[in-house]
Amino acid sequence: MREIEYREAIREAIIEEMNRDSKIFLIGEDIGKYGGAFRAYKGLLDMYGPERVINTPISEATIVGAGIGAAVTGYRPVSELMFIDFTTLAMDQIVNQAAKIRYMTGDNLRCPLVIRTQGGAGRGVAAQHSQSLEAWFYHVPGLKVVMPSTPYDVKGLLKTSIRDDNVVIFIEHKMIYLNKGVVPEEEYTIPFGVADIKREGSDVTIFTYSNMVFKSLEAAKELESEGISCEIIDPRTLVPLDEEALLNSVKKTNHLVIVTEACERGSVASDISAKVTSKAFDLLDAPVKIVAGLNTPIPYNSTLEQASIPHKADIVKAVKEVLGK
Amino acid sequence: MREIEYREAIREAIIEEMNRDSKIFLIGEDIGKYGGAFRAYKGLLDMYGPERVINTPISEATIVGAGIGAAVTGYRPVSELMFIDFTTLAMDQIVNQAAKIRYMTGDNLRCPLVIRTQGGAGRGVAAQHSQSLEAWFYHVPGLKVVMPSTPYDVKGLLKTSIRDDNVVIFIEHKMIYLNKGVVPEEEYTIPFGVADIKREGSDVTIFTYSNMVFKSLEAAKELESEGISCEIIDPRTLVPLDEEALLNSVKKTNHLVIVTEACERGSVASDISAKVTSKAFDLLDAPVKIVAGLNTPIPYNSTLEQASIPHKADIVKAVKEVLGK
Amino acid sequence: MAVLTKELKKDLLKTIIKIRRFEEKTIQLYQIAKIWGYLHPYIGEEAIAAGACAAISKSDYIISTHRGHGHSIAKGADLNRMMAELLGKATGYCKGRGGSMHIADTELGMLGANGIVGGGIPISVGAGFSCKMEGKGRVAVCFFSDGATNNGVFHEALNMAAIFSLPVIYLCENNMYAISMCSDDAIACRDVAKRSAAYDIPGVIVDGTDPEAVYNIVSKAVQRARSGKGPSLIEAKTYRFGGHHPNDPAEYRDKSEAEYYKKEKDPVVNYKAKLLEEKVISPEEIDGYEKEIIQMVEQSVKFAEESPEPSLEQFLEEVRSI
Amino acid sequence: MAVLTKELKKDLLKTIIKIRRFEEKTIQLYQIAKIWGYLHPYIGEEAIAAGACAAISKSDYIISTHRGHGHSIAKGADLNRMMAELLGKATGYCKGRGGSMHIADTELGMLGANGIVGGGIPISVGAGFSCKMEGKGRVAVCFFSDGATNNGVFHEALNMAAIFSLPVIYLCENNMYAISMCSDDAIACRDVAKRSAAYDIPGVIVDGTDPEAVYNIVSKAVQRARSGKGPSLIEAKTYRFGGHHPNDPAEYRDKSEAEYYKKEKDPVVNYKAKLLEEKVISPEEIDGYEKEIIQMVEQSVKFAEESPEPSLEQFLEEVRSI
Ligand SMILES: Cc1ncc(C[n+]2csc(CCOP(=O)(O)OP(=O)(O)O)c2C)c(N)n1
Ligand SMILES: Cc1ncc(C[n+]2csc(CCOP(=O)(O)OP(=O)(O)O)c2C)c(N)n1
Ligand SMILES: [Mg+2]
Ligand SMILES: [Mg+2]
Repeated sequence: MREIEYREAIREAIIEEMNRDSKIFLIGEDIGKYGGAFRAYKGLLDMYGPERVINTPISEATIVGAGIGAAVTGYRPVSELMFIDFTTLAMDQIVNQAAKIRYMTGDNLRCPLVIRTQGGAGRGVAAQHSQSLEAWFYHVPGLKVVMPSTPYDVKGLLKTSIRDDNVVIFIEHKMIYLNKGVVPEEEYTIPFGVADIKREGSDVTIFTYSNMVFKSLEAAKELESEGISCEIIDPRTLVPLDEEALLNSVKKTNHLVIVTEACERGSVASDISAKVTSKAFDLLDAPVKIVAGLNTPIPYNSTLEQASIPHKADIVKAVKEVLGK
Repeated sequence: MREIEYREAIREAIIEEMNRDSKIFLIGEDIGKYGGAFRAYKGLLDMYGPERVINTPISEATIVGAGIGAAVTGYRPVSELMFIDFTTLAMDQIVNQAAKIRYMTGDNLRCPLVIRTQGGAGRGVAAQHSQSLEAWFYHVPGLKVVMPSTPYDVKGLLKTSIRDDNVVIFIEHKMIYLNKGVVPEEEYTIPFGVADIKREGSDVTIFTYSNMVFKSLEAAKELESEGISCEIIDPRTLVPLDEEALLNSVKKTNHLVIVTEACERGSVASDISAKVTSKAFDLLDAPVKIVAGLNTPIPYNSTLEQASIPHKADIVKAVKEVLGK
Repeated sequence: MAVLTKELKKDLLKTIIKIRRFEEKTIQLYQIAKIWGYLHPYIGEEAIAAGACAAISKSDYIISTHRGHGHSIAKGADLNRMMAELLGKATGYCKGRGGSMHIADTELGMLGANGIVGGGIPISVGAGFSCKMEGKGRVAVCFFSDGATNNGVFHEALNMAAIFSLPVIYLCENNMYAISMCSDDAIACRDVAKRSAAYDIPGVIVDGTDPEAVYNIVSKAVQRARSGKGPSLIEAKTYRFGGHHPNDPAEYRDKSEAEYYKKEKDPVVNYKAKLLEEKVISPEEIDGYEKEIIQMVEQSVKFAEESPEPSLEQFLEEVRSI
Repeated sequence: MAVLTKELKKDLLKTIIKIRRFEEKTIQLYQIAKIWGYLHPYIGEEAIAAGACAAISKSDYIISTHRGHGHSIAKGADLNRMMAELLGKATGYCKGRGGSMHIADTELGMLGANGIVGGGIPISVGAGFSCKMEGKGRVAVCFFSDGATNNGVFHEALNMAAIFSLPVIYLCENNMYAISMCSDDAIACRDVAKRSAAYDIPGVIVDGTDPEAVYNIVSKAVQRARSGKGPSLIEAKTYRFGGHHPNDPAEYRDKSEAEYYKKEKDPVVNYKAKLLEEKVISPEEIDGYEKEIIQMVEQSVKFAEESPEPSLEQFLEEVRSI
């Protein structure tokens, strides 16, 4: 089957959806001729014109607000915030307005809005361009949180996000736009709340998402050579969360390692750890182990930057620890 | 000893500190003649004049930004955001600027800034004025997070916050401004990272903060009559966190209930649960139990609002469950 | 532009009275704690909502604020459902979940009151895009008061509406205060209308206590918007008769100031007098209006009180799906 | 106002050349990946930083942007420590933790470059309060480019600076682009200076490629600020000679446009020519400057390359204390 880049899969999803439904439009900074900071929208301005590919000034709050206003009046906007770090400028619109509007109005207004953004470290872009902030959105009722790792997942989930009647925070990772992966030519969507087993195994469950899926796969490969079999569960959507898949895996392996790039304190990993421990205390042969980013603003220097986020070796170590090896 | 209101304790702390150090000033909305939305600054404009009690337009981002700019140039501002819900308008300044500036500049700029705000439900002010958002700040390296429950704590901790050389998010609770409590006449401060045992006990540890301390105390009283002895640990500061006090208590009781008003998903409670479980797995006779807010925007209707946050009965129930009773 | 027919004038008066009597009732109910949380009465500002909503049609949109009852009523909201919402009942516009600060209704084109000062302004941009894309000449009126013009989103939104020529009318109800902060102290250029220069759009001042003046000026802006020429900024000068909310004695402002406005600039009193003088209406007709409206308001309270509380089970059920 | 002495003119020229040569070197180093992350060269805009920083003194503050090297250099930064920062070394201004977008130094009065467009503007308000409270006539110059004026904080900050008469000079370097977005498409009123009307402060336009013009106009604003009359907004028209960053071919703009500016509006070329014509300086002196500066820049690279990496242990140690 054909392999395409992650960013190309995004573009395909957008094109298929925009062709299907004329109510869908794109809004954000440098998404016109420039094609978006990571070039996922290359050529779309020419295809759909400036009415449906709206290139805005640097006004993050209003990029989201415009999405809300259009969504509650019948359109299906995809608002783009170039970096997740810039969601800080739009938090009122995201959290107080978008997330609550349907609920707070007793379902009187619906807000089918996708907020596309990307995060993560690894490119030397320092403290204000490298954050992993999914935990914030995960904590806000009314937001769905999607974090696809592969080209296949990003395409199928972006289509589902656009079709969803609620607010979706769609978080990509800056290190994987050029990753290639199998994506069928035929149309498909991926339902929310269905985890994907990225690798089957029997000794330990590694629960991870976004770019850390790949570091975990590397670790699993290394561990395999030492006779340790890892099962890698990628939830793909953090809200809704496929707890069942996770618990089923833990039932099998009795060991859980959670890997996230975000700062450990107050992370989604902690929350999942707490959930599993409370629901499957007796299934666990050892306490859940979390591999997470350090509790620091991401430094510019490459050595320090790399030291701030998890790597294969950290995951290997954690797996061994959890297995008592 | 004399008892004073929580808001009066805040006022005393401010007055003592402003008298001590002329570099301290206050900035925020309606803090002039109006004396602040909860009247904690009553009379301060007359005492210190408009140069040190700066009444601003509705510009939350700039209220924080002004604090940062003054802090890095030698002043010690206390920026007020009337509701924690409005921090959403200032997240770039709080998270990308204030929290990171010292670290990201290699200690070249220091930012002794206090951001005072309040949160919580219970007054029928609905979804945009009732949130508990401490988990966000807890997740951001570079921020200290203080959440005092009693008049004694709020006074001592506000003084410490003002003297600290870092950025402190100081979160009060709207339901406790009129609570009275013992506050000595003599000056005192309370160090960060030192939990307070609000009640000693031996069967179960209840870890809780802010307004939930009082609901937990009520629950403990009820449970006492049934022969269950609860120890209530109030961390007072979430960052830094007094893990030792918590672990010591758990060592004694072997049971832990964590109570928070915030939505459970991605809450500080989850994080603490994960921490304790990983560090004291063998000390726990049962999985940690979390009593938290429901995963919903806070509704206006009083019955629904109350149903969204924990009460005595929920805590009693959780304690019994964790003890297997 | 639509002309000010007698009918229209009478409608304006009716709307103004309706808002006033409704608000008076909500304050009463607030004082006996049947309404709670925050309540921000629109008393003194009725002419703006009345004039502006008369200048648009049912299918147009409005975006409102924390002080939003008047906007909803003028846009045609059902008093029963409004009052039920204020009492937190299942029959309210938001099923009792929103309360005063969150009334919204798709049918009505009312895109939401807002607890966040300025929070609706960016949303108006999206409504504007929607109207423009749809291409049917629909417009949106975005209400806000003086305080909101200092929130950065005001600036972002007006700029964006301007560069994309969106059909949005920005209507600032300058009631001189944002809680205790006097607008002259908060707004560097004092007249909000002057801020239009930053967006190269029309910026005009109107007497916000005169419904006809508001109607006329909004009509012009609506015409401009419908013909694709983009947004306008209108500053309606008005006054908040009471405190910020019913429990605010407003000690930060001069008593004589409030007295002046209440005496000289009451839209209910003045517009009644004007229509009487113009002989558009008779004292008896006015009495009729008053009676009818007071009955409607009383009926709304009855409706609200007799309405069921929202179901706790349903709430808990729905929470699971969020 | 300070007069433009020969010395001052020569200093301006030196600063302009220094910035240009430093930036050319950083681009080279970026292309061989010795500098990485984001790099936003200031080439074409040198006259603004040079002119503005010459108009203030060492004890005054500046607030900078993601395109901030020129501001730091003009304020007197040490090229060695700057280059070391860009190479991520322990001897850099931020010990290698900040990189190009976060250079800051208390001693220098440089309150920070910024990765967030507009992120420094609210901070300038605090610097302004600080200067005002201190009462010693200190001022702050806040640099930003056209794109930042559409971020809501621009509006909030200028309004607040205006109502409190803070001694801040808002200096917009309108280089016609925000990444790919042309300022004429993004700013509804086109001239940023017009936005001053919203804050009732002076708003003036100056040729940002002419260091003397910038010097003169900033000096006036500084005088105004020092005498307690409050902020000013200055729009310096300039041009970003290259792409947004070294890897951006800038295909979204007309080649001829860039060629025009490079040919007609190069501050280095033009100011050299002017001073030669005015006989303020000789060709030999200019050669001398160039040599000296090129050597400084080379020296800074040497210094940076020979400097140690930040210690990983120390980093991990410090992380524990955050
Ligand atoms: C962003 C934000 N900041 C502060 C508040 C608290 N607050 C509620 S109403 C109000 C004053 C609003 O003034 P204005 O916009 O003039 O509206 P008015 O009350 O006069 O109708 C304030 C500060 C808020 N709700 N939202
Ligand atoms: C708030 C924010 N939005 C978007 C970006 C991404 N970005 C970086 S530079 C830039 C353009 C900035 O334009 P301008 O302010 O004109 O500065 P210039 O690059 O021209 O110096 C953008 C959009 C950012 N860093 N911060
Ligand atoms: Mg007002
Ligand atoms: Mg620019």
